[in-house]
Amino acid sequence: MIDAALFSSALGALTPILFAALAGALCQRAGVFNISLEGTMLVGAFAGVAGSWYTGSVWLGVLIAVLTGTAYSLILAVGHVSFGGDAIVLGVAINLLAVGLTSFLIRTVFGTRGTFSDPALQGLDAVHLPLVRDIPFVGTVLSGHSVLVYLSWLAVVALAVLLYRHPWGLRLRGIGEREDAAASLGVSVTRYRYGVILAGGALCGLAGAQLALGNVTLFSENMTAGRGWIAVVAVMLGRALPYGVFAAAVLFGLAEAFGFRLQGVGLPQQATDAAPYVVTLLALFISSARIRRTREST
Amino acid sequence: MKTVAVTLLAALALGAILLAATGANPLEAYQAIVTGAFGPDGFQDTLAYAVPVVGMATALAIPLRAGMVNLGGEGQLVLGAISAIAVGLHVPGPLGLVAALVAGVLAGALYASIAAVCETRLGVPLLVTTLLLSYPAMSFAAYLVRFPMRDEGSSLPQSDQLPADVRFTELAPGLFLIAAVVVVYAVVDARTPAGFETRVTGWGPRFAQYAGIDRPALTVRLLACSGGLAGLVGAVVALGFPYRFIDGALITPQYTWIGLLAALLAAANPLGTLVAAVFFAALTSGGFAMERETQVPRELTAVLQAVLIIFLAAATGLLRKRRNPA
Amino acid sequence: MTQQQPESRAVALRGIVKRFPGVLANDHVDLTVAPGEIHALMGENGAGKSTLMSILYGLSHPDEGTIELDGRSVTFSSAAQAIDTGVGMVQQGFALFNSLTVTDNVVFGAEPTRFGLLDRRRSRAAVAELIERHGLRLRPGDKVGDLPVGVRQQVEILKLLYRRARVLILDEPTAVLTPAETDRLFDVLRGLAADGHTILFVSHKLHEVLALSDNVTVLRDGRVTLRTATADTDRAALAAAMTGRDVELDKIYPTGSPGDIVLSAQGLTVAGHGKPALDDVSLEVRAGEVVGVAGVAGNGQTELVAAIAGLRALDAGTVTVLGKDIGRLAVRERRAAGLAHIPEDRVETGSAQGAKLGDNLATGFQRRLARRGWLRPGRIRDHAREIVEKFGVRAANQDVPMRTLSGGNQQKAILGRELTHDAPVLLVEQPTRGVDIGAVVNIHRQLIEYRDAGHALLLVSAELSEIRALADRVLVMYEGRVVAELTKDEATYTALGLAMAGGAS
Amino acid sequence: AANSPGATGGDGPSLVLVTPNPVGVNDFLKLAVTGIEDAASQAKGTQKVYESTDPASIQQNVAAAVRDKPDVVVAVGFNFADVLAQQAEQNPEQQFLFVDACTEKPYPNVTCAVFREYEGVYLAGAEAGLLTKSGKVGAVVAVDAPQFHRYSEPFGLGAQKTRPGAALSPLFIGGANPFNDPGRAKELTATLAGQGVDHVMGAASASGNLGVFEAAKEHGIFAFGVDANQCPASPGVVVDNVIKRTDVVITDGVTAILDGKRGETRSYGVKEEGISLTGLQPDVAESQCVIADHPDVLTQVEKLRDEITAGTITIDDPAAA
Ligand SMILES: Nc1ncnc2c1ncn2[C@@H]1O[C@H](COP(=O)(O)OP(=O)(O)OP(=O)(O)O)[C@@H](O)[C@H]1O
Ligand SMILES: Nc1ncnc2c1ncn2[C@@H]1O[C@H](COP(=O)(O)OP(=O)(O)OP(=O)(O)O)[C@@H](O)[C@H]1O
Ligand SMILES: [Mg+2]
Ligand SMILES: [Mg+2]
Repeated sequence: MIDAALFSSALGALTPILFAALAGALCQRAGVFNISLEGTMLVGAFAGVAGSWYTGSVWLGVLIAVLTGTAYSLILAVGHVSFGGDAIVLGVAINLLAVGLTSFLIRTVFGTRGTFSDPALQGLDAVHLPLVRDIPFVGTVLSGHSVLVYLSWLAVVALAVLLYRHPWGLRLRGIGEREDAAASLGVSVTRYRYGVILAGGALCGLAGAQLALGNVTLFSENMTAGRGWIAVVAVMLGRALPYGVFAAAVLFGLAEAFGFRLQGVGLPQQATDAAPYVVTLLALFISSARIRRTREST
Repeated sequence: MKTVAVTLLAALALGAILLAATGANPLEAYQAIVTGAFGPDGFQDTLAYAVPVVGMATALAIPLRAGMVNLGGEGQLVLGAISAIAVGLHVPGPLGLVAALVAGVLAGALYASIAAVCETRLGVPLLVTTLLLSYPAMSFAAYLVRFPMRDEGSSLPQSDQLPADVRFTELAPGLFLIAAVVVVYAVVDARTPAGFETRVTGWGPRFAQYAGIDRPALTVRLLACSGGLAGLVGAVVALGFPYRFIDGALITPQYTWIGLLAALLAAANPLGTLVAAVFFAALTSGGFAMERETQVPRELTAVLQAVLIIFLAAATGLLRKRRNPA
Repeated sequence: MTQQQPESRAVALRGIVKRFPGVLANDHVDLTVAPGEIHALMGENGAGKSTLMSILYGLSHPDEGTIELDGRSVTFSSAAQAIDTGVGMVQQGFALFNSLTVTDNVVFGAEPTRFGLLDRRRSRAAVAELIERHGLRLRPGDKVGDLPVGVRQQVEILKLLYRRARVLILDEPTAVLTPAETDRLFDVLRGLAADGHTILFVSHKLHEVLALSDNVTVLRDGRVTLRTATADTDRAALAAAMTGRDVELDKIYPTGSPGDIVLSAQGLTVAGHGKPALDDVSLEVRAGEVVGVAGVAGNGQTELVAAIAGLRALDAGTVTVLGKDIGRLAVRERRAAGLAHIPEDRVETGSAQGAKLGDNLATGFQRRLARRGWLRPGRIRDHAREIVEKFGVRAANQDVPMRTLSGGNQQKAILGRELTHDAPVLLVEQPTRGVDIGAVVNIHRQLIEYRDAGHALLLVSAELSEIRALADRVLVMYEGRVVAELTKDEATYTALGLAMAGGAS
Repeated sequence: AANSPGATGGDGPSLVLVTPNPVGVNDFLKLAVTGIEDAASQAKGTQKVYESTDPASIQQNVAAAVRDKPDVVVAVGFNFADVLAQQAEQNPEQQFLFVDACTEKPYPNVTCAVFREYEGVYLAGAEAGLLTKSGKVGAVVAVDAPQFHRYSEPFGLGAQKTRPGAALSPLFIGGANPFNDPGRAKELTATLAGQGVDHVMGAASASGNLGVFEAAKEHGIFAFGVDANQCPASPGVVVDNVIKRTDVVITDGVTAILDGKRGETRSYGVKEEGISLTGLQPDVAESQCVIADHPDVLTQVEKLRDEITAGTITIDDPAAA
């Protein structure tokens, strides 16, 4: 029931969620509640597939996914930061727009409906880590993922360094807490918020690229299937802390992969569907109880 | 008002360009939306959408007025519906109708209260608990209608049909119920101390605490009202045609999210929420009509709607910025 | 930097006009300040001082007029540009990040880096050095949110010092400092001025202005009413220029005639970081009596009031009002039992900045204003109008958001609202912080009238003159304990100062 | 709505097709659109397609279709049972063709066309039974619901028929978007592969099945497709497909209604060739299906098909259980 394959498949499957959750965490720290992750990821997935298909290079596909995700997130940046529109409203609308837009484009760009896939479409290859691959268990778990999987782990560390070691991180945490105070010290709230939203767009582009070129090699209407929302939940569970978000995404991915296996022993699919959320809730209760206790003891 | 009009025009212009680019006639398409939403045939459809959308918008506006976001409307809605059906199938006669509605309200209210208690007792933010609790509720209802409560005659994940006397055969009763709730909300909000205290909490948590408002109690009360209303909406929809619970029927039309959009755009103001919700309902039924009447592909309707909402959000943001310069 | 021609001007504002809806906040204001000069800006609440300073700091833009720095004309479109040009400002009220440390707050926006990353050691050293040099009561690693309000103000000043601004704007920086701390700050400022820094100092306090500044400009209703060398003026002249009339300064009210005990607190203890914030504090306040609480900011005064008001849980002790034990009750029940409260933080605790003035004034009265359970907008308006008129709150109308009122007028509104409760016990914290002298006189008179009507007042103030003017009896707090109790006659500046330093027997 | 202006002579009969979901990815609905187009052009009439997204829009689209008063309203999918019953009763003049399900009560103006897809799945299972090495077969199905057990249980039965003792492991996709989640479909298939399953029935919808095929390819196992020929999507991996000739059924049904044969229930299975396997089609050689390389297997499966046609083998409908 629990073996290396379980962890390995969970790690691959949770990568899009992790990228998106990092995007959400980054925005959260700067005081932007970003729920447009789902839609931006979908647009990124489409751009990745289109890019890979037309250039014939999966790397250019990934690059195009990143650029498109960044460009798409401009809607939130302009609407929320410049115009002051409500981030939740914009986020929901951006998600709706992504579904409509990609379904529409799949017709006009690929001349097909619903799903585009082709054996000639270049996807991301698995990378076999030298040395690591030969370690029993660990090798199976850690080796053999796409480059983007490893990149997502690097992104976790990079985010932690940015937030806690880089001046930008200090500033955007400050902006998230009190934008007027940051502004009075000459830190441009607008510029930093644009920055995090656009960087979040790039991360969502990577999420989409991994989903459509790494996990599978195709684009399908609405293929994100709620992963962006799970990312939003992971941001909450991880309290927008880089390692917290990583842990939340891993917890979620494992709960889901484990749920699939539980189906095999006769649990109804509806129960295994709910499992990751219930596990997340329990984790939240436990962690907030612990935080309370440590707070009370000081 | 001028800003809103200008941005609406901009959105329509952008939509027209999109429509024209795909070879459709923008004027015809827009006309189809308007007649589809408000024409003699379409108005009925608009009302049918408006009942759940207005209901959910109001449900989510209630806690939003105090600055609390309930992201779990879907779970509360679905639980309300399935409870109403469960009761309606077993309690006959007009009593069954009332019992079903009450069951819907209670189920939604209790479920939402759990999230409230999680915040007040355990300190887990409402935003998180409401959203997370929503999924198990939906899975639970899906399980019920696939197995224990399944309609034996059908292969669909749906419950049995309600007996003939436990049904809303017309739109009117549901419409009146929801309209009554909206009126009650508006009156309570503007004219009662409880409504005032809710608004005070929305202005600032510290100020509310200082002024002696019992936030934990208020949280539970508001969430119970919010969930109860969401449950009522579920019950009303389930009691209407086709008089049964169909898995996904309350989720795919996005009543909850569209309702949340309306409530947020209107800053939970009762009248504003109503107007925004009706507008979105009209846009939905008009969109379907446009698809039927013209050559416009359905994806484009979705694009058009989303663009409109984005512009609207930006416009209201600008409006609010102007009104309260920081 | 110190060699300027005598006629050179570090700062020259010319013909500044700033309009807000319904208000002409600055009306053709001219202001010139020489390098190395300490220039005081005075005026009543709403006279336009903060507006003028935020224009100089680039936070807002004048409708007319020009700004010159060192003889060169400049236009700032943001504070960032102002900072780059060497203009720094401590704003009225706080602009701090509570979850960050003192160090992070200070270096924010101008962080020392090493290989592109934050150089924490250097930040900390720089901040520690500044703290040391200016003798502030701060530790670089403390979280600002854990600091008492008075100490937080020091962080604001530190931010400015760290930025090495050549032109320093301080908008009421001493409002929360004790006399000793104020003196220390003045030493710092004089030192900076001697270095050639230009200092613009906004204050309502006549003695501070007279003690510190080289020149004074007085604003009234957005216009300059007096521009003079400090040496050529006196308290009465300044007060007259500010208010447009003669005011009676420094009135010390005679003691009242205390009746029965109304508020009694016994053995109050509240945990803090390390040592308790409140340590076994007991006090009694009688009807018709003002009990003053003096102390250096951060010695438990804030916690004392919060614990009585119910905003902070008690770890031990009892609180009774009119014989009723309220120590474990919710805020609402305490208020119902007879408490009213004017908090020191008027921005977030005492008011809702985004809400209408009228609604702010109605808060707390919503149940009393209701008739048979129904609230009527008309009654809310009448209630608000009464307070606005009685307490002279200046606002365009009662539908404007609270935040558009000047600080002093916000304070008047809050005071009016809480006095209108007519509660037997009034907790008052810093009632005249940031309030102009005309208003101070009024507020003091109103508090004394309230006392003489038989109410019990517990007054916390960082302003010793205020304590001396109002309090019938003074308690001095030090490190969470009451270390001295003085009668009105005993409470001289010397005696208070000694006790506040923990030196009382 | 995706309505090409139909065939020429606009004076022929008018047809409206109402779908329960966007046609988009759904091969089954795409075939339905082909069917209505064929039917219109055969009868020299016109056609329109109304796509719905949810129960509320289903109801409104059927009502709108009835308001148009076409000669036949065609509805595809179980979701229409309640609406068609209601509309048929209120509009006795309107003719309906109900594909893939039937109203509970019969109506003289509702003609039903239902499928026995489990017969095809059984045959696919038989192929799997003949080809499996491990003796373990699996199914990846969109949702855990009786209707969809038609794609899992008969697959196991078919496999056991040709390979006694074969075991079936069904897994269900679920989640927020069960009919369109190739990522999850792929993970589930990989999970099955990890358990030693070497033949997987993919009933994860058209796009979901692409995930099934990718996993199968990566793990060197085989898969079966549904609704249309999915072999070209992943040659060498897809063994065969259970095809559901919605197009044929719709042209058939429309013709029957126009000819006056109304109100009956027509059932399409292997015998009627409404359900079949790609491998049993004449053009199997060009299908790119793995089964084309196993003529021996096809011979045995053809025998089984003949037995089903003759009625000597009957398969129970899992959804009716
Ligand atoms: N240098 C660092 N590198 C990585 N993680 C860090 C670092 N500093 C802090 N953290 C993580 O962040 C947590 C909280 O840090 P911090 O107090 O700065 O966050 P915050 O902005 O106050 O957020 P919150 O209080 O909302 O959790 C720490 O307990 C630690 O897990
Ligand atoms: N953003 C704003 N919108 C509208 N009116 C404003 C705004 N800011 C200030 N005002 C008004 O401009 C006038 C000047 O305000 P300002 O804050 O400059 O006064 P001040 O002299 O600093 O008063 P105080 O001593 O109370 O701080 C006041 O009448 C105030 O109400
Ligand atoms: Mg000011
Ligand atoms: Mg923290």
